[in-house]
Amino acid sequence: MKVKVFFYSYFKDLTGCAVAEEIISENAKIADLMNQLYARFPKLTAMANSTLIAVGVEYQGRSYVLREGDEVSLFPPVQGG
Amino acid sequence: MKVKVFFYSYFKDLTGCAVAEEIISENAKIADLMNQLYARFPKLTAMANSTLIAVGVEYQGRSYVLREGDEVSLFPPVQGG
Amino acid sequence: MKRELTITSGPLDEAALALGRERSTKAGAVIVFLGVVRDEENSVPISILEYEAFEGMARHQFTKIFDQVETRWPIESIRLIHRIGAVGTGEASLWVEVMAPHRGEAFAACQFTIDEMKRVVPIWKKPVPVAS
Amino acid sequence: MKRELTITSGPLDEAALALGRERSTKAGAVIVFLGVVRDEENSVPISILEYEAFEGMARHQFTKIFDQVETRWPIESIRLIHRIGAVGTGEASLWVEVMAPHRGEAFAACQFTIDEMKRVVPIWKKPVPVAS
Repeated sequence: MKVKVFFYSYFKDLTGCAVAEEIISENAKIADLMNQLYARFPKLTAMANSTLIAVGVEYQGRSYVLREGDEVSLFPPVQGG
Repeated sequence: MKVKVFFYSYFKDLTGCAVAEEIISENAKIADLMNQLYARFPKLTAMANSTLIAVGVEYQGRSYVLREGDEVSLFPPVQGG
Repeated sequence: MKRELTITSGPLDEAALALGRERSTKAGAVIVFLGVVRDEENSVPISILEYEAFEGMARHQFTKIFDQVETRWPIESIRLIHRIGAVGTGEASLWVEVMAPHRGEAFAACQFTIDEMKRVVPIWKKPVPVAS
Repeated sequence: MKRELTITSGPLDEAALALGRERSTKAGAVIVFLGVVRDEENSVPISILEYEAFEGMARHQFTKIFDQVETRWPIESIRLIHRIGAVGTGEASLWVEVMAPHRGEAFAACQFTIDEMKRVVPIWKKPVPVAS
């Protein structure tokens, strides 16, 4: 199944794109998606420990089970204000 | 010797005046002055435990030794803001 | 630390105060506090609060508070206005502005200033009940 | 609790915001916080900060923060504006106004809102160095 992955802030520079599509297996977790993304965008790996992950508009952890059509967002620590 | 005593807020209503002069003995303390004032303005007595005392623009305690010309102010708890 | 203290029987023009603020590229945080007269005082409906100050002592005590603020926190500027005389409900009697490099110290200094004012600055208020 | 959230690439008109405040005789305390862009970011001199937001999620996360504020404190009103895009040094990128019956809860709610924003609201800033 397919999910869209959005990148924000300097993650866009690391990946060279603002949005990517990934084909993942049924019942794949965010952790699985992240492994695919690290293979495709190796520069993301350096940020692994400070990557925030959202599905839709809610934060989710790496054990979250993805569903068809999910919109995943990856970004560095937030800095509003 | 002579000191002036100023009253603020509802202390003016209790004494019926904004300022009074008192004749006190040399080396009198504020405590002595207060006793004279309680005799002259008995309604002040009820406020004894919540009376703030200043000499000039500084707070002083009852053991402060008064000097000729001191301006003493008496008032209830402050309520700015 | 810049300081500005005003004790006045005039009104408070918040918009003019905002426009008159000196811009600073060092102050990352600006806090403005307004103390507003509510429509009741100790559960009694009121229409006006009458503020009275022992002004000379009030100025001196505010100055001492500002001295303490300056010692404790790296504050760029503090401006404070306290109205005296009649202040209607819904109107501000107190306006305090603190500018500091970071918000933590700005909040701390602003709260300290107000807390200390309420402890030592000789200002009093007399409620004017609605009925009178 | 009244709420107003604005995420905008336009400027902040503080005086107009003050004039547009709904008067309340229940709110004894009004706090306005401004987050101002300083002339350096991590010790590097800058001329501008570029703010980027994941706007849909930012709105949702702000809403959740406001929900928590409403649960914790008796707040009358909260208005918050965050600018996105280029914000010059000395200009405010953030404006938060909290109105509450008493100052304790107003300060607490204002600080909580900003702290939580800095923890969860997806907004980022990119410094534009002076030289560039």
